[in-house]
Amino acid sequence: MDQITARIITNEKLTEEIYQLVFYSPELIEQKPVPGQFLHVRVSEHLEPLLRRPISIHDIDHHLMQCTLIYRVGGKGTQFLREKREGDSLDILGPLGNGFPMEEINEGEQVVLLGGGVGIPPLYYLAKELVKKEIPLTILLGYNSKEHSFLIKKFSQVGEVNIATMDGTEGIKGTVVDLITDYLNEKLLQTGSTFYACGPTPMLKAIQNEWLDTPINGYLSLEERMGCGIGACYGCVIKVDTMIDPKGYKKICQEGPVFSFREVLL
Amino acid sequence: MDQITARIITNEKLTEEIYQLVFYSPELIEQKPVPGQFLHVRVSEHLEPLLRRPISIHDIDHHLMQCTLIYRVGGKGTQFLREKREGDSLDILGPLGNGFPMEEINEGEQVVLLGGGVGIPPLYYLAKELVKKEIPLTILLGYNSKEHSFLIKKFSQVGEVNIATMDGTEGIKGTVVDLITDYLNEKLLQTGSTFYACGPTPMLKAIQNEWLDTPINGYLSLEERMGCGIGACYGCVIKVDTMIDPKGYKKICQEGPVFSFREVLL
Amino acid sequence: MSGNRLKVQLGNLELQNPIMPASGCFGFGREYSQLYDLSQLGAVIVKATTLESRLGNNTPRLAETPAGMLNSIGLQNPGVNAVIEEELPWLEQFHVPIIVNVAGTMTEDYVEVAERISKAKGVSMIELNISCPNVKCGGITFGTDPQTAYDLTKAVKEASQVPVFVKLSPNVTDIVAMAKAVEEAGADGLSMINTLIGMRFDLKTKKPILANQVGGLSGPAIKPVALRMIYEVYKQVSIPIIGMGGISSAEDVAEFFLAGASAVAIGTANFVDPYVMPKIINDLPRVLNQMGVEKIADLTGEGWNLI
Amino acid sequence: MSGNRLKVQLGNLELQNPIMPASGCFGFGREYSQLYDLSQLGAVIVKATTLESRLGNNTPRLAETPAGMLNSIGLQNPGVNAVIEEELPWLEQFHVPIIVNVAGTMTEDYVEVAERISKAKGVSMIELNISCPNVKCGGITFGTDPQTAYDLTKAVKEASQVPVFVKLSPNVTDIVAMAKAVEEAGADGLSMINTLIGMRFDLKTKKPILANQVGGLSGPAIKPVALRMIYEVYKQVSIPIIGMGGISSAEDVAEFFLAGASAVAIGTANFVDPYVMPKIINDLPRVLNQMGVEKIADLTGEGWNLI
Ligand SMILES: Cc1cc2nc3c(=O)[nH]c(=O)nc-3n(C[C@H](O)[C@H](O)[C@H](O)COP(=O)(O)OP(=O)(O)OC[C@H]3O[C@@H](n4cnc5c(N)ncnc54)[C@H](O)[C@@H]3O)c2cc1C
Ligand SMILES: Cc1cc2nc3c(=O)[nH]c(=O)nc-3n(C[C@H](O)[C@H](O)[C@H](O)COP(=O)(O)OP(=O)(O)OC[C@H]3O[C@@H](n4cnc5c(N)ncnc54)[C@H](O)[C@@H]3O)c2cc1C
Ligand SMILES: Cc1cc2nc3c(=O)[nH]c(=O)nc-3n(C[C@H](O)[C@H](O)[C@H](O)COP(=O)(O)O)c2cc1C
Ligand SMILES: Cc1cc2nc3c(=O)[nH]c(=O)nc-3n(C[C@H](O)[C@H](O)[C@H](O)COP(=O)(O)O)c2cc1C
Ligand code: FES
Ligand code: FES
Repeated sequence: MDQITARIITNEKLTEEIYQLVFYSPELIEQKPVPGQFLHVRVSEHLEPLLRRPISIHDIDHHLMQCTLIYRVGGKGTQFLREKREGDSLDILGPLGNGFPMEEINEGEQVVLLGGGVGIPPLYYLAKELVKKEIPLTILLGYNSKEHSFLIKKFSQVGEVNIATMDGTEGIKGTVVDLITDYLNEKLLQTGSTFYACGPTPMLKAIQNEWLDTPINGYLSLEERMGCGIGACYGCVIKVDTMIDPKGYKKICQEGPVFSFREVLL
Repeated sequence: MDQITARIITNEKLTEEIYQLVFYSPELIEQKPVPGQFLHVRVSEHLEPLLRRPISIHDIDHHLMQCTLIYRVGGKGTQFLREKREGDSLDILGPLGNGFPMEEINEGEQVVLLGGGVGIPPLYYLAKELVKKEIPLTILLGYNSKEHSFLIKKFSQVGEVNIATMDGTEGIKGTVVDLITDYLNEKLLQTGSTFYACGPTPMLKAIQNEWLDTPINGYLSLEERMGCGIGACYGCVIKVDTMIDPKGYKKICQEGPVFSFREVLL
Repeated sequence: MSGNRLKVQLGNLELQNPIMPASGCFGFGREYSQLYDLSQLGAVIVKATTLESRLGNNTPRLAETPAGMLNSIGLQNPGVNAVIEEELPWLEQFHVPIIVNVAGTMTEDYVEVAERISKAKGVSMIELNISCPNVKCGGITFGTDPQTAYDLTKAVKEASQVPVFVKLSPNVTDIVAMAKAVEEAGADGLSMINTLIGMRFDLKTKKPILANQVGGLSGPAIKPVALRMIYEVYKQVSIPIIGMGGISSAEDVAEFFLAGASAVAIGTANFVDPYVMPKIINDLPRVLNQMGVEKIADLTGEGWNLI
Repeated sequence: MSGNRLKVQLGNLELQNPIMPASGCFGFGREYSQLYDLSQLGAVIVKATTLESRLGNNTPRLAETPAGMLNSIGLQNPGVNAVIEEELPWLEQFHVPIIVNVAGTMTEDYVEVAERISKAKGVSMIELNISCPNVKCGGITFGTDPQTAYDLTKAVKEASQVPVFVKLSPNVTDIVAMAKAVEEAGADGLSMINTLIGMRFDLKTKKPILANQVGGLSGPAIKPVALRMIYEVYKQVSIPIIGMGGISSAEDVAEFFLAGASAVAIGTANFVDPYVMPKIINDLPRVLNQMGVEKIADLTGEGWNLI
């Protein structure tokens, strides 16, 4: 973890709301960021907006020493980020948090990725790493509509993709959770199988409910408003089962953002 | 007076501290800004720095519909202004205030211009207008040092220039006030002769003291911290002789920034 | 088209929209009228008016702060008679409600100004300024002690022929106690908030920037404090609140309504963007649409709807 | 080289420089120690410590505001025993003075924490937190009533073996009365200011952003309020003041000294720039040079030198 000044290569629109930013930073790559980690990005050099914005690592090109972020332009901070141009410098703090645990996944085992909205981008770097291990991937992605969808092609190159949209304009009508079939459940019940989910809290909660009473193994990547991003301010805590951690809470920025899906009280 | 979005043509360094910004704005030129008026410039689109910055009109090119500002980079706002680039838009409110009265000056009469530091730029547009009337100009300019000096050449083309610097590296050692000679006083005592002064308040005060007990006629352009810039907030008042205005004060932005040198209590 | 959606009530007074300038930031309207037609506004709150004319404090009177500014104008104004004779008749031409901010040093002069001004043609309401941080005596203690505020409000209410809104100071431990005191004294509504007291230093001179040393902090910086105070007070009183403090966008206006405001005033933002008020009036329907709200008046206090 | 120029005294405690983290913004130092060597700092003020461990408030606990932020952490901490056993021994390795922020609900638990913590190895000072706006009972009334503050300070002073600085809340009508009360009770110094109480609303949900509804406003937005309070208090007390509230540059530090601070704490700015404290320490000599000042300690209260 360090504060790094990176150089922006591109910053371009993917959909009306979604932007993709690529920057060059040997300093970041040196620190071997892993899938699921995030960066705390300073969007302005001035006092407004004041706070950094947490954005997940979408992809790393170790060879070109580039990192890609994909972000949704919503509030003031991401509007500032959108204004950055090629050649501008980008002040990042990272890599932060712990990534998706992958050590225990062995060749031939099943992995299911579930992503909703801007929870989708970080799953791509994860997918690439799993593909390196020759793990077959089932990838469930949820969007508001076809118009809002992004990254589908890229994911199709690394696994079997199923889509849900709220309005049914692409794939099935519904959410990612509606893509969970009996067939998929069976897959996941095989020893060593694991799911990784990232998306809005209601989605993660639905997934937790779906599988809590099964022996299925999986991880959730959580979001919370952040101050320091490194564990010092206690702004981003999540309640955890006291059987797992007697403290009763964990800091998402430092001890997360990825947690075992059984551990957190959403 | 209106709020105008102008397009920046150039924004370049004249000395270590002094910058020159040229912008294109038919809307401004249409309003026929006169020498001594100023613009209230928004230096950032964001909330920081919040307030506009008052900057005098240095020159107008009616043909090209361009206006030139010359400003000293000191605090936060002017630092923002320095960052503006060709093609950027500039949000200006103006032209504001009343200019230097020139109606009463007739051909053959004497005019003396006295400028100190960033009080010098607005005198140039005035000088050009006076030259059009074929008025001979004596121009006294004060700088900190040769290194800090600017516009000397430009002024030399419109009148007889005398320089003072605090460290004596150019012209005489001292301030503009030290350039006032008996010969100059005599000139000014001729009927119809007038001086115009712009610079730091101590300089204006010294000039006031120098000539208050003489029949000399002249004007001072004042500075004060401004809020609205148009007369609504009462932030920028100056005390005036109640014999001249029974209210006892005037608003610099609206009733100034140029005042008869006898009227204001500095 | 959108006229109806923006209508609000301040007691019996109906405003075509909830946007008005904050006292002291708009003079008596003459300057901004050179830029746009003031009849677009919901109302106009004019500068503080005192019995005699006042010169105010020495300059510098203004300083910039992060996302805010300090002022120490010190109630400079031409006095109640000049306001009645010269300013109000001019302002009447726009046919918008006129609210006069009334200030003073002792109960007697407050009462006298209120009496005279409330009889003046075109005045719809008095905004009783018990909270100006920039005058040495009078004003400030009225604004920080509930009993004194009660007494003054009562006296002014008796003298006034128009509704009296009391403008509260945020520089107090218990804003709810102040609000309740003036409500009990008969206040028809509240204006919240006046400026926080602050200061800045000049590193070159090593002295305070303001000649008056301290001044009133306004602008976006104080918005969260204003929202909190309005929110707390809204639940405890039953009179309407004009909200203010850092508003510079239609979204900000919506936040103030959620907190409990029935109308809003805009001060500092006028200096940043002189067209900010007409812009916000035009932009409000968009924000209402995004929020799925038909009428802005329906938003008042909705932030308390916590379930 | 510049070491000597930055030395300051807080009573008997000498600091190599006046820069320290503000309580609650730096945990117990572990996280920022991964970025730089904490021994560069003038001192370290750690997170509020209570008798029992606390879970704090629900999330969201943070919101952004213009040039500021709101927090409603709610004194989450592992409790005094864990702090003494696990955190302080670790922090000692940096050989900088450790100041422990002590919080509680009743006098008894404040006293107990103060007693235990002041005996712990390496603790140089207690910062008595009578002002946290984010806990429902206790804390806040201590911070707004002079008599209660007096009693608490006296009790804690008697129990403590190290100097006690009292951290004042800005959410009061009369900050000088609070300062004088705790000075009279024996406080060795003051920390000023804690956060202003504020709030924000989410236009989508129409509810307050913070789960706790209101929170503490910090960051550059509050700087002018902090400066004003320190300035007013400095003239009326004879104990040293640790200044804080929005500091993010060496120039800001100089302003706080001019107002009357003898040292400063930096909170929110750490989140913006994690290296802000070492950067300011390195930058201070430049600012002193520009101001023509040899030692930073000579600046304390110079803003009062009005002639
Ligand atoms: C670990 C982590 C990884 C993330 N990865 C991504 C990603 O890869 N792509 C992406 O588009 N978004 C991601 N987010 C969400 C992203 O941080 C927010 O959308 C963003 O901060 C909103 O900023 P804004 O300026 O648009 O909104 P504003 O409303 O201006 O934000 C105001 C404040 O609230 C915070 N905030 C607002 N919404 C959120 C949110 N949903 N989560 C956390 N903080 C929020 C902001 O950080 C800021 O402090 C991630 C969040 C976390 C915690
Ligand atoms: C009518 C008028 C005309 C001016 N013309 C020029 C010009 O042509 N060229 C030029 O370089 N300067 C001019 N000035 C001065 C210029 O406005 C200030 O230097 C500038 O505002 C400082 O801003 P800053 O961001 O550098 O300083 P900051 O310290 O960041 O400013 C903080 C606040 O103080 C105000 N302020 C600070 N110094 C001054 C000052 N000397 N006068 C007025 N306000 C001040 C700023 O406007 C701002 O509101 C003029 C001032 C006035 C009133
Ligand atoms: C320059 C200036 C002058 C002010 N004068 C007055 C005044 O005369 N009477 C009053 O009640 N409030 C006065 N105020 C306070 C404003 O009316 C308003 O309450 C405050 O500025 C907060 O709103 P804002 O942040 O939108 O400016 C003044 C504020 C400013 C900035
Ligand atoms: C996230 C956060 C947590 C805080 N926790 C505490 C605390 O536990 N005890 C305390 O006395 N002050 C606490 N504060 C207040 C700070 O110590 C400081 O007084 C205030 O934030 C002003 O300084 P700043 O503007 O530099 O942040 C906290 C502030 C923040 C932002
Ligand atoms: S953001 Fe500060 S602890 Fe997580
Ligand atoms: S700046 Fe507002 S009256 Fe002059």
